Amino acid sequence: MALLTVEHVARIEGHGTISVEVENGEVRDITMDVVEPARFFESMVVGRRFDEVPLITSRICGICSPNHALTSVKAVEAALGIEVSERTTLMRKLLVYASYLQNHATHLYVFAAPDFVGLPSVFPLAETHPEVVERALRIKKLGNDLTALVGGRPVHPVTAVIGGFTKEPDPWQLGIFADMLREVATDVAETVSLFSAFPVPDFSTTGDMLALRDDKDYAIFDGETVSLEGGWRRPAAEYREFIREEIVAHSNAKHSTVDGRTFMVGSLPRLNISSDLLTPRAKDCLRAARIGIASRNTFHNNVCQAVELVDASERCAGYIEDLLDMGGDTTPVPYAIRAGDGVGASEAPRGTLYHSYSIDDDGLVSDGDVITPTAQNLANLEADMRAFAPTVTDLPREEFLLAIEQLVRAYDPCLSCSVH
Amino acid sequence: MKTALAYQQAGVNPYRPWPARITSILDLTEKEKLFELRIIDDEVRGAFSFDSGQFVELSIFGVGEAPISISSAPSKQGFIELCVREAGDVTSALHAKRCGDIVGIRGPFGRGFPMQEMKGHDVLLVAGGLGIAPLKSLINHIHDERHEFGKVTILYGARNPDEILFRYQFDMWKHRDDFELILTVDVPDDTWTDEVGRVTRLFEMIEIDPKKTYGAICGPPVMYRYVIDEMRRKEMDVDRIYVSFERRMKCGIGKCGHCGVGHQYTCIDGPVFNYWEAMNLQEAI
Amino acid sequence: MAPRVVVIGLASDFGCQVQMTNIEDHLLEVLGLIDLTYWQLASSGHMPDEYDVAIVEGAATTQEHLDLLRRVRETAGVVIAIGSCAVTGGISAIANAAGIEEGFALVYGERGRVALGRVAPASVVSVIDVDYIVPGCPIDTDEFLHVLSRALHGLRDKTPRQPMCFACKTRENVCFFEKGQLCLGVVTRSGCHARCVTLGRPCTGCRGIAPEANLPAARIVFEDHGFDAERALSYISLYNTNEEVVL
Amino acid sequence: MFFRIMDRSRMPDLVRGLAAEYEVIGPIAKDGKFVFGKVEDPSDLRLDYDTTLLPPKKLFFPPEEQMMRFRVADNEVVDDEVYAAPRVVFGLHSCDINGLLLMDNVFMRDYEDPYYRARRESTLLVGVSCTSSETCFCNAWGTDEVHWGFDIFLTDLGDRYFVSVQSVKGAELLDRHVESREITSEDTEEFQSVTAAFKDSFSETLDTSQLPLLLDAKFNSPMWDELGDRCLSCGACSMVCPTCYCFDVVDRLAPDQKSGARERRWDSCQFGEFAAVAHGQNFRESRASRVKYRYYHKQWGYLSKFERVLCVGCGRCQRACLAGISPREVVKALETGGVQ
Ligand SMILES: Cc1cc2nc3c(=O)[nH]c(=O)nc-3n(C[C@H](O)[C@H](O)[C@H](O)COP(=O)(O)OP(=O)(O)OC[C@H]3O[C@@H](n4cnc5c(N)ncnc54)[C@H](O)[C@@H]3O)c2cc1C
Ligand code: SF4
Ligand code: SF4
Ligand code: SF4
Repeated sequence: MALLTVEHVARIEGHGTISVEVENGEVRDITMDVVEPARFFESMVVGRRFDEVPLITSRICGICSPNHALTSVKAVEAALGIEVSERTTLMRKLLVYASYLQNHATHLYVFAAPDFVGLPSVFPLAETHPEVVERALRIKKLGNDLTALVGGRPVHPVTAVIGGFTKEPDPWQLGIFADMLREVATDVAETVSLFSAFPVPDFSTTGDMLALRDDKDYAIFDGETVSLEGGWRRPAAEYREFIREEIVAHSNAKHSTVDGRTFMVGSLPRLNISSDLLTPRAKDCLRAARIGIASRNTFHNNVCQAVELVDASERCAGYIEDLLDMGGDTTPVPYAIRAGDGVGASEAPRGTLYHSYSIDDDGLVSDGDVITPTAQNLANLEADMRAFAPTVTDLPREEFLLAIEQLVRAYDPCLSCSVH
Repeated sequence: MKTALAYQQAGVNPYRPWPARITSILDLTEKEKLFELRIIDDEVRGAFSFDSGQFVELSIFGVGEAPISISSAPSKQGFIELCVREAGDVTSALHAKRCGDIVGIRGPFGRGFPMQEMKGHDVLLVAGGLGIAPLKSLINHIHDERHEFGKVTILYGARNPDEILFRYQFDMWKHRDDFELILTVDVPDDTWTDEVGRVTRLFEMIEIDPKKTYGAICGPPVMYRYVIDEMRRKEMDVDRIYVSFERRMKCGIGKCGHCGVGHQYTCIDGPVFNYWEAMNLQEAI
Repeated sequence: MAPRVVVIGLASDFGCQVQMTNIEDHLLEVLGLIDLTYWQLASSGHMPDEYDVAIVEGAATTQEHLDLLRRVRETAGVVIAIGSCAVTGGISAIANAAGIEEGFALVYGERGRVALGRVAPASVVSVIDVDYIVPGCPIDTDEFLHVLSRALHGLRDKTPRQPMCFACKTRENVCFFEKGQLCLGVVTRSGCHARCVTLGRPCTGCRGIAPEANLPAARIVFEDHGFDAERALSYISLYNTNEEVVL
Repeated sequence: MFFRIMDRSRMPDLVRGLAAEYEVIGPIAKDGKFVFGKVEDPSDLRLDYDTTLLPPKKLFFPPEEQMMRFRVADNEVVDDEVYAAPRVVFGLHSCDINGLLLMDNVFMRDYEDPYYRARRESTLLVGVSCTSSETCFCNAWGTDEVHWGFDIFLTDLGDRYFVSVQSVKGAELLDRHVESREITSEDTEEFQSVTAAFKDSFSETLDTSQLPLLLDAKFNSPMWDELGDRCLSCGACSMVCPTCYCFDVVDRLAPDQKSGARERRWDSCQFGEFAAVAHGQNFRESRASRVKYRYYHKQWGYLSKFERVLCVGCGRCQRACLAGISPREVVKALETGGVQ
């Protein structure tokens, strides 16, 4: 029996190792070992003041920090019974969706694209295809700059606090960004064309798909959890009832199931569940991409991310217009400290994110729980690897492993998130 | 006080360094090198004149600036010499340069030694370690105009023989009778035939006429008090003793505030101070 | 020859590495100066045996990390620690206060062979000597570029050592203490251009305690404004659990 | 100098008139306090301000500024020009005008500072009278009055302003943009009584007569250690001071490392490395020696050169210092020998 491994899989966030057991040319078992060391965030927040929670949990992930910060803000607000203004909610949506531009552009161009052109990294691509790399940097920079404008900096937002924002961007600056978001339309549309042109294996995922759905808006920041195959819809606050987390021996990240099945979260499930709510241009791009919704092909997650880039650029411009028109205030609302439990959920670039906290009378946290998108995906990812591997066993060893790595990267896993 | 003519013309930016080419580099010790520089612009070079004891701001763009005393004599035209110890960013960057490379200089700045006043008198020069750098200019100046001065005594101490700067020159001078030169080191080696011990010990060996003698001191901060005590013991007048100070500097022209010593600024009021003035400067000695 | 650079991530949220990719405007120029031989986040390939500069993010939380750090120190001419985790232990080190075993039990229960070889989170700076630091959570891209540039030219580390109120003043903010809020600017290492306080949020101390901070004097300031030492220390511990802070 | 009377209601005309020709900068509100900022509309101008967070020095000597751009390869300066837009700073109090005059001594005398000079020369100053506050003690130094250094100075007489005009430009501007009339003896009398009332309004008068001497005599007083123990070494005092001018210089390379800029930024003698030199020597290692130096330099060092104390009694440092250290306290402690 031979053991093939890919240690520290590259171009993903965090440290993970793929192990494949092969016997007589047959794949016996295949696992994704998350060796990323645990940092024990759930224990870190215990005993800390409620308003330190967003500061701490933002550090679960430097890539989707706006989601972690704001999801924990929402959970704490739920626990304390704080209602924020409509304007604050809209600013929060803008902050989160702006970070998608940055996130998806990085994943698509820096992490995923080298696979499709057979390069080890994006750096040589800068020489062979400078226009592609420049396009990537443009989208990414716009996302970063907008995240920074709203949140104060691209990573770990400063201004988004419990109850509102400590500072709002100047209207004229917002206006400039609305224009820039419109100008990026070609770049994002070309991204969809580029990724839908890459051939992907014909493969169907093994599990269910989950995402938030909000009937009024494409679900980024609000909504209820919907199961595509299960056909159910439940308040996100009940996540601990429908998601079962389990410790597995080979991984520092726990594995999750719903209704006894593994499941996928992320762009593909989101589009499968809410494509009717996409912006007009995003809908056009999705149609042109010809991936067929609902698609069950995990590899299409890349294309879906590209479609979300189109949606994000158009929708953020709309959010900005609304902000400029609506008036209102984002100054943190006053609140009193009281005991309570609260859950917050949002759609992070990689899928649904849940945070929940219990707060005592003194405002100290007594219990905390976080389930990240990648933690939800891991069991499904392994199941997919097991299903996919036999279809590529005839490839030479290097190519075989690369094919498996590509599948892993299609999930855009964030392992440091998954362990936290 | 001498300044390059260029600064007296209105509209010249006193922070702007002039490109200067390194025309020769001499390794003195492991940590010290002697650089000879030539200002490239003819007009500026022609206008550049200085007093012994003045300094320039040496500039290496991308690294920064450092004040460095001019070691050559004012009588040497067209070139200046800087004796530089590798001590940090700028000085190390300079040490990495080669002959022909271009650096920048601004200056000369500060008040040097009162040469006019010293002429016609005896001179006692006391240097410790790198303190020889500014005094070297004075020594060379006196050498060039030897007949203008009376008895010249030079006491120079370093930690060990390897740290004695300009030894090639001093070894020759030891045999001259128009200079009394005594070298000493704290820690001798097998080859060392000169004195051993602190520079203050050398005072036992010299005779001076206190009424006729000007003193000049430059060395590490701890040295001044002890040397001055010896000079006072020899009954020299406090206002005939001159000391040269080192302080942190960012501009060299009395603006950045770093070189404050008591109520004065080292860059424009010094670096050479009369000891009587220095006595009245808090924190000076 | 361009210096060979490796980028190593220990336990962290990758935020500082993300900030490194956020140099969009200059990324290609910077890459032209160095030979980036290993950056797991951005490229496939293995960590080479030889390199000149190691940029290390994250805190050491396993025995493997400790061994790696010692190897890095032996190999690299220059080590740059980036981010709070690497410089002070940062948020990662809070787990220490909570107790590593307790944390483990809370998160994983009794089961699993996970997180084997774990050690108490330690900053890179506390494990090996480093030549340069870029504090902050996350690092500031401009500061990172500046430090990298200094490192490439062999200039000495010039991270500011004084607390940051002066920078807050130059941005014309009204002091949080006047508004009744606790701000750690009085003891926190400057160099961030007072970003957070200028954005309306009190300083949380992410850059670590300023070497020149006067902690006993700060205690008086805290107490005079109604925050007892315990409260202040608890706030300071957000990013400084591993540092000994005596007010 | 000549004098005119301008009706209070004419103020917006004057501001708008100035704005037609210049960028107008004046005290505007920020977060419940005031700063010197661009005046977009006469109604932004808050002439009722007490003091601003930063003094007007920021307009002439900014917290960070590029001195020159350079090329590394041949160590050449490629650009050291200063662009200074014509502007008016409107509404300066006498302490701040005096502060600028003290800065002028440093930046506009020997080795003129081209950056400061360019901005100074492109700027007109319009002063306005003020009322005393808890933290001001300009009366201690005589900086509650200003006799030169402005273009126009407005003294508030309630329904009208007593306008002192000093420069030709000031006269022209006044003439062009606003209706004013000759002064009468009544106006002058009222001006005198308003000024006298202002002088009387200060809650105390500091005795500053022996300062330089006391600073030397008490150089080793334990009062400095007490202050040193309290000082946070934060440098806030120096930043907000209209007369602190120390700076640090750094070279910053562009990302390609081929060119760069030499920049200067405000520095403070309260920082530990301010007086450190190579080989580990630091001439002011202790906090006490640094706190002491700030006062020693202001009230003796500068005085020895320019016959003025380097403080205008604006009280900004007292407001900014979380440790509550202030010149007033120091002066009193020097008089009495102890820190409260
Ligand atoms: C008037 C005058 C004349 C001089 N003449 C000479 C001369 O002829 N020859 C000569 O070799 N030198 C001379 N010097 C000294 C010389 O200026 C310094 O050695 C030089 O400025 C060091 O600059 P640098 O950039 O090389 O070092 P820097 O990088 O500035 O550092 C020098 C050392 O000082 C310490 N240091 C500097 N800044 C700090 C800080 N912020 N915090 C902590 N430590 C710090 C560091 O430990 C470092 O080792 C003179 C100085 C003066 C004032
Ligand atoms: S304590 Fe905070 S708000 Fe106050 S001056 Fe210092 S940094 Fe600014
Ligand atoms: S503001 Fe106060 S605490 Fe800060 S440096 Fe100045 S005197 Fe010290
Ligand atoms: S020392 Fe204080 S009171 Fe005096 S001018 Fe400066 S800030 Fe104002």
